[in-house]
Amino acid sequence: MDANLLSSYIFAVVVLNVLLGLMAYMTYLERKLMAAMQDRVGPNRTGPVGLLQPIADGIKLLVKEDIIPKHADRRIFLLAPLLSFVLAPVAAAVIPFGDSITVFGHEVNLYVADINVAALYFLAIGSMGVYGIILGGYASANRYSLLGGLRSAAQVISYEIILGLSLVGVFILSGSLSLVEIVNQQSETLHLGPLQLPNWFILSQPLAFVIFLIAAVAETNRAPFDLPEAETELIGGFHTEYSGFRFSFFFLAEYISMIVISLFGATIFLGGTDGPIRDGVWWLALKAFIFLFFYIWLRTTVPRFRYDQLMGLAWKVLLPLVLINILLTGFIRLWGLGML
Amino acid sequence: MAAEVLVFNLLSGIAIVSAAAMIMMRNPVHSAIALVITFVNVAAVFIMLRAEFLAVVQIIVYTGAILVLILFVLMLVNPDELPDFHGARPMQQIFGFGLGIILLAEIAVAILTRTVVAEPGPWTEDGMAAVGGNVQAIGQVLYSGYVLPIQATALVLLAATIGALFLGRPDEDEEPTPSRRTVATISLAHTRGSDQDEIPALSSANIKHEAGDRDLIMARDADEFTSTPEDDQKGQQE
Amino acid sequence: MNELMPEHFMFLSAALFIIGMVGVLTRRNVLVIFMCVELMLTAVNISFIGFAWEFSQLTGQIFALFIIAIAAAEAVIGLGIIMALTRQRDTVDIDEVRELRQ
Amino acid sequence: MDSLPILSLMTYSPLAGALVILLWVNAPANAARWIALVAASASLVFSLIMLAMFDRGESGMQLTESFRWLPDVGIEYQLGVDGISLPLIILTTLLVVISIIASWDAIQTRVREYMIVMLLLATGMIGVFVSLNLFLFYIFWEVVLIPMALMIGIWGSANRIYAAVKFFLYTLAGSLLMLVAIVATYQSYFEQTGERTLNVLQLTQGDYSTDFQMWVFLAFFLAFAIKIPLWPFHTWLPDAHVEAPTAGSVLLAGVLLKMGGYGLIRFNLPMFPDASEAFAPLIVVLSVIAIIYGAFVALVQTDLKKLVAYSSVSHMGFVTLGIFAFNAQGMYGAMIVMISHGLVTGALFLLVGVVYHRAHTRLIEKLGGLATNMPIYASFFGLFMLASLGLPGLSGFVGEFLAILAAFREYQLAGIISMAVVILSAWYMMWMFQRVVWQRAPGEPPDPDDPELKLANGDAPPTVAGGSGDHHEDVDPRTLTDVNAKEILTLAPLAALTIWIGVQPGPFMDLMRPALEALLQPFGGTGF
Amino acid sequence: MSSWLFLIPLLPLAAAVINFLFGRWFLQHASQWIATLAVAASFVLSIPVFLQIASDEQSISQHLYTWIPAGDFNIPVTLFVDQLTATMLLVVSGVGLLVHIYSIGYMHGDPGIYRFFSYLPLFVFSMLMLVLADNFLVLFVFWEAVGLCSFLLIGFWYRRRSAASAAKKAFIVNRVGDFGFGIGILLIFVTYGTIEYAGVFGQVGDATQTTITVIALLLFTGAIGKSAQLPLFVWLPDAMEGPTPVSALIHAATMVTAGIFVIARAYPIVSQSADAMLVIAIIGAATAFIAATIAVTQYDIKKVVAYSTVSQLGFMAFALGSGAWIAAIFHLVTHAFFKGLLFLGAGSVIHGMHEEQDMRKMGGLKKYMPLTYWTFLIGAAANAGIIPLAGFWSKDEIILGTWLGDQPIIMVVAFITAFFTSLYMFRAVFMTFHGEERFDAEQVHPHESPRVMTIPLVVLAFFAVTVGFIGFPPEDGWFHHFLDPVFPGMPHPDVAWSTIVLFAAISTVIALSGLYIQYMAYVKRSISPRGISELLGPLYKLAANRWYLDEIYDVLIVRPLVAFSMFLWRFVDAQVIDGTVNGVGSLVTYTSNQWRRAQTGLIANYVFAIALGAVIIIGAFMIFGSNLFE
Repeated sequence: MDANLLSSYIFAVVVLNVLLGLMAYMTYLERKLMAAMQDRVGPNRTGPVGLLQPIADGIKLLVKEDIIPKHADRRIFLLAPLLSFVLAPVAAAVIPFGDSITVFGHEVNLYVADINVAALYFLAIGSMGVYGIILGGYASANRYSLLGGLRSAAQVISYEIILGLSLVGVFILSGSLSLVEIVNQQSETLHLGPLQLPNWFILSQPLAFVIFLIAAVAETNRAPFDLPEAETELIGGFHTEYSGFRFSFFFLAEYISMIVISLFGATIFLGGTDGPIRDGVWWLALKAFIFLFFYIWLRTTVPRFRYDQLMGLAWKVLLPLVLINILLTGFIRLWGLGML
Repeated sequence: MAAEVLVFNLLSGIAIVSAAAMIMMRNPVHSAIALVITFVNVAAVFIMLRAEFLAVVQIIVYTGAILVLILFVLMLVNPDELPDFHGARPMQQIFGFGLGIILLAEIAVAILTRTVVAEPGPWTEDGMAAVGGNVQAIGQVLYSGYVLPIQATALVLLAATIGALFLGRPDEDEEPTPSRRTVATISLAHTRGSDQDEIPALSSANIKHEAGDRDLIMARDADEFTSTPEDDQKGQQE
Repeated sequence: MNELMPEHFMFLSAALFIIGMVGVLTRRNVLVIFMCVELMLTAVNISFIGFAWEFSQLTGQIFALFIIAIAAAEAVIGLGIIMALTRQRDTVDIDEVRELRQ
Repeated sequence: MDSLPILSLMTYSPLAGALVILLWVNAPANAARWIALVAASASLVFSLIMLAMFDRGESGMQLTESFRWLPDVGIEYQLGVDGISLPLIILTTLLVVISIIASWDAIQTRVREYMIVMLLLATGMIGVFVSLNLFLFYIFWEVVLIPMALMIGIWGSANRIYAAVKFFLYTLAGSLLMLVAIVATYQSYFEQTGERTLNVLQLTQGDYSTDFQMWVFLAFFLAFAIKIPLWPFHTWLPDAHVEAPTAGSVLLAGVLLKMGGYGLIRFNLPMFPDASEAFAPLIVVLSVIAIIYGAFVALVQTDLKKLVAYSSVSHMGFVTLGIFAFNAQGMYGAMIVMISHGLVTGALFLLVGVVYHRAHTRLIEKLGGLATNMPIYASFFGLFMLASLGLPGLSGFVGEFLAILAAFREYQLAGIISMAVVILSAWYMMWMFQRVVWQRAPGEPPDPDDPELKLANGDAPPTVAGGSGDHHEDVDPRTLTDVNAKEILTLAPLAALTIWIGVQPGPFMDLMRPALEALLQPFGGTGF
Repeated sequence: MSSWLFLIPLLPLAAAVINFLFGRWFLQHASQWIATLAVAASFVLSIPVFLQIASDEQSISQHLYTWIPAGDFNIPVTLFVDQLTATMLLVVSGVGLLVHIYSIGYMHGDPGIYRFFSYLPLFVFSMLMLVLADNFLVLFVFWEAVGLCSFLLIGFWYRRRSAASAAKKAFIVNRVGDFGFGIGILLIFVTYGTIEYAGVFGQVGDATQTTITVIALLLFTGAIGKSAQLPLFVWLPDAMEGPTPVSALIHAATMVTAGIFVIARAYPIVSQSADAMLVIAIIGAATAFIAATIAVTQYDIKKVVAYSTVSQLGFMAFALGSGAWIAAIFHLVTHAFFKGLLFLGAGSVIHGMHEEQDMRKMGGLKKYMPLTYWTFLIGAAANAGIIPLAGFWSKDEIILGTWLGDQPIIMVVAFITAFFTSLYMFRAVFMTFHGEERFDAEQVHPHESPRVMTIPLVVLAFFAVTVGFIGFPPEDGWFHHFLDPVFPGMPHPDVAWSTIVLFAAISTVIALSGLYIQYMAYVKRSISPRGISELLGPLYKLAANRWYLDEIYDVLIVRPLVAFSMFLWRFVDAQVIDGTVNGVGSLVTYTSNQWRRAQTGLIANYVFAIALGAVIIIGAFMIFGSNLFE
């Protein structure tokens, strides 16, 4: 076990815990912000401003009776939530939280792993996440959960493609898939006449950013795209039969993946840890928070898509746009390199 | 460096065991899951063989899309109703296994007694690193010598999508052959007011006859329950 | 046995291929057969990439890439057919589908 | 290379006619007939011009045309004509014109298609005789098949489909073998000289090993033997003839059979001399069998057309007999038999057609006493019947006698046996002539002053044998009208030619002499 | 002279063609005059030819054109006249002319008269060309042409079944003879390289003795067919179906003698081989005897005369066979006249009796047609060989010739046949003209024939009497010297005057005894022919039924051949050849049906098949293809 493997292992544990903590308070933050937006107070009983609410929820879920439906396929019923919950944080392994710092004499770089296909790794993990949903829906032997599971799977797959393609524009410009490289690329400044603009990809790839945003929201079954869990029609979608501790897995998995995809978006489009004064992980946190705020904001304002609209949007609107974007970026890049 | 071999053997062991499990499982969903495990392990093997890009693609395309589709169809066919016909006729099974073993023996012999003819090419490990990694290397090779195959693959994919569209749409006029029971077709992707008129209206007699052994749940498309503005006007005019 | 030998991936590929073949031969459920076919294709991919690794050439990998693309297309069509089949015949037992016989 | 591509004009004028009819979609029947006639007579006129331009003395190919088609594979569009093919071409063009006139009012259903098929057939046939390139030859060889099969299949009588299919498959099977042989020759010639060509003149130069020659000769021979038809392969001919319409039979007998003989002379002999000599005895035996077998079977036929068909099997036996005797008389004999058989059997089929058109039956026992009301018909019938049985002074005798003489010079026994056909042919022809043309029809009452009536014991005259008893069935010759002007127009030229060749075959032989001399060079040129 | 020689044959041909083409619509009866004039012209033209040949003994020839220029088989058509041809020219055109004149009367009123008068000159043309030919092939051509004309003329009344089948029979039997003749010609060409008389006769000796004999015999087979010798004479009696003038011209005077003419023409070849001559003699004698015996039993007047012709031809044949060449030709000439006379006489009797030919329905016609009676009697007497008449000289000389050619048996048979000849001749005369009238008077009114028919009878009768004297002193008459150059190298035996007188006496006695017997039988009724016939019993029945030859041929040849061809057609053609062809077809369909069962429809089976195939291929490759086992 050589040195940097150990250090990256430790750093991974650190990241995991940070994520879990953030995830917990993310629920609280969401309910607080939504309440604010809806001109109401939000949880304030537990703890000074309701700060202990997440812990309370957690304990509640743990204590609740854990029912397994009779006809359910027991093993898969248990496996499904685990699968989703495990996969969500794993995606964060590639996100660079900074370049490298030295701790106790060991030089520790602030990213779990910098693999050549980092972005694609992220997509891969995202696509594996689908299994959690499907198997959950299937295992609970309940029509509605099955339909919910299938619907959300279809949605995730469609938007995953859009997500992937939207990143292609960035890859063309950056020339590499590894996030570290992308962040470094974005650190130079761009002198447009008097204006000094950070060379973030949001500026050179605005359309890609918008599509990425939509796809990200849909990917995590959040806000306008949360049809599967839609109470009115499918009674909570695939996790209808789940209760207690297993339900929390699904619920938390959703929030972790939301955080992770915001981090990912920030690194790709908003320059990650790069900031006007001193680069650091706090810039990354700030940008991620912007994303998260956008999520919550969306949840309170935009009405739910109907399923066919949702799919239609993906295949008939976003896909062509993203392809055009790739085409344009390709031409620009070629023009830029003078090869045209 | 024994670790590498160890890991490899571990991965391939899991892969082989889960593959075997796949064909042994009674419930197709279980075998699908076994297959997922196999594919993940195979992806890991790819990484070990310095083919990161392909590993990821394997995960995204195979496990992420194809298997999911298979699970889709599996579920659409009312999984709990799948008749338990695990194995085919006994004769077939014996022949199948026998043939498998013979083929294995043959390939084993071939592997063990192979004589290497080709000489190693340029893309060694550091060769790839020099270019910037496996993805860049593949990109260079792919777009230098294989432009035509790419066009061809593009065409194949186009044809496949059109085919899927065509196959996916249930034929309006074709009367489903009366079989043991009528299947509820769940139309997942129909926009409002699509021209697909739903399953022929089931007359009461029809339902009685069909409903015989179990409760029949007919899922309708949204149109039937939600009346569109035009329908209302039409309703008023009649 | 401390070096990663080509025989390793070859045996892996062979094993998976044989299992896939046996699956196709013995199972009666169309979907399982379909999965076995996908398995066989992956087995082939393994050997391609293995040889690419052994002879450090990329053609193997490129080929595997194409195979995956085509496999995806094939899967789509296969499933489409199976969907149509089940809709019309309401069974996935391959033995019942005997129209080809006059 | 002449300025005027006379050969192509001649070959493709019928095709042009066919196209015109094809394009003029709803052409009235008569228009189709006239166009066909014009096209056919154009090709006849061209062939006569060709005859005029033909230089008697020169033995090689004349009026050649060549056009580079697929040069690197050796396939060129080459046409040429020499002493051997010239008479056959003129025979073809003449018979085509005659058959078109003959089917003027015989064919009433689907006249347009009929004329198109006829003209296609004409182009195919002329093409076969004119092409010098094996590839082109093979194309025309196959092109001929289709229209003829159609003609038999569509406008034929009772079980025409069987006949058409049988005809097609028989010839096709043979020609497939030939194709293999062509490729083999092409390949071996290429190996020898390194030059890729399918031109017959060059291929004949190649010296092929004897055992190679053996099987390639056999392959070619089989294809032509089926066409001739030689004895064991002849069973398609009677069926084809019985079912084919009149004009079809005329062309089938008049020209298609000659393609076999022409093929032997043009390809088998020059290209594979050793194999020819090796197989000669076998083929002579087969020809003798064909001659005798054909004659014997013709004896017991009840259907007129079948009788004439078997008689042509017998006559065509002389062709192979003459060819494989490898001497001058044999070649002359074979060529003249081919020409005279074309004329005579063509005419006989026309005559049978005339009767069939009026009496709607071809059964000999149903017919009788045609001479009473159809004197001109009877005299024509008599003339051609005599020519067919080889009466000296008519074309049949010249060819047959020369062929028998040639056979006698090489194989005495074959000569003697084939001479026996003189008796047999007289027998079956006379027997038919007596029952059909002379004797009273079965249904007819005897003449009052018939001495037979005054038999010693005064009993009624013996009713004529053969009558099927129910007299209303039989044909009452009194109702039959004599041949009209159109039919005479078809028969007269044939009669004139038959007599001319019979009385003075000289000019025809001079036409062929140089080509035949060149042909027989490798065989020692005996008999010149 | 040699420039217009071709006119002799051309004129009758022209007449024939004109009558045939324009006869039916324009010429009708006028056709008879065209024909007769044409034949008369050719007769007139042949007289100066005869005289010139007789005077300077040089043969004339005229080349017309080359017929078949087939390499070394080159056949020119040239007319060649020597003494033999000259005599034949005169005989053919002379008798032809008389028959034409006679036919004008006989055929009067027949609707097909134009056809008759186109076939008759056509026959004369062919016969003239036959005798004028200078090579065997041209001879063969007109040999068959003559056969054709006899076919057309026998079958003149084609509506009658018997006439049609008789014509067919005649032609086919002739063709059998031509078969032999054809092979003879082939053999000549093969052995001598040419078929012109001059060419062949010049080098006869070169070939081996057996080939010469074979050639001679083959030529004789032709003669057997044409001149109705033993096996093939069956067609002549049936040929009586044709009109009588036809029989007179063709079946008495000219065509049937063609066979004898050919043997005479081929003298150099035939004379070289003794055993060929022997065969000819034997067949000739046998024919003569058999025909004579049959003739005695016939009741149809034309049949009697027909068999008499066959018998006389037998005489000529065995004359040639035993070396009496000139005697045979002399008998040929005399026979042409008195046999023509007999036929025309019979014709006029039939004409008078309104187509009645059965002698049993005649009798006592002497007083109704005296002229016919006397001319018929002269003819009968000449045929029987009564002293002053032509028949006596030629027949007696033949019998003498056999004696000189040391053929004693033939001579005895000749004497017996001569006796039978006088028997049937005088039987015919007495039955028709003497005795009581055996016909019912109201229906049948016998009358003398018109002058146009009786004149030829008288002319012929005159010749029947006088022509004998051209060969008067037997063996060295004028005729013998005239024909000598035709038969070079023929031995001239000097015969003692006494033997000549002796033979003359014997034959006269025989002839007169025949006369006396028939006179007693039919006029005096003292001998009853019925008694004799019962006495002879089976022999008589044998002769009456024409020695059952027709039935024998039918059973031995015709029926088996027809059965054989039926077998060939039904079995070989239909079953064997077609059987195999259709067999192959059905075999293919059968096997393909079996293979169809391999398609089970179960996808599992197909997959299994694929897998199996893969395994096999890999195995095979590894075993054979790879370097595994080296």
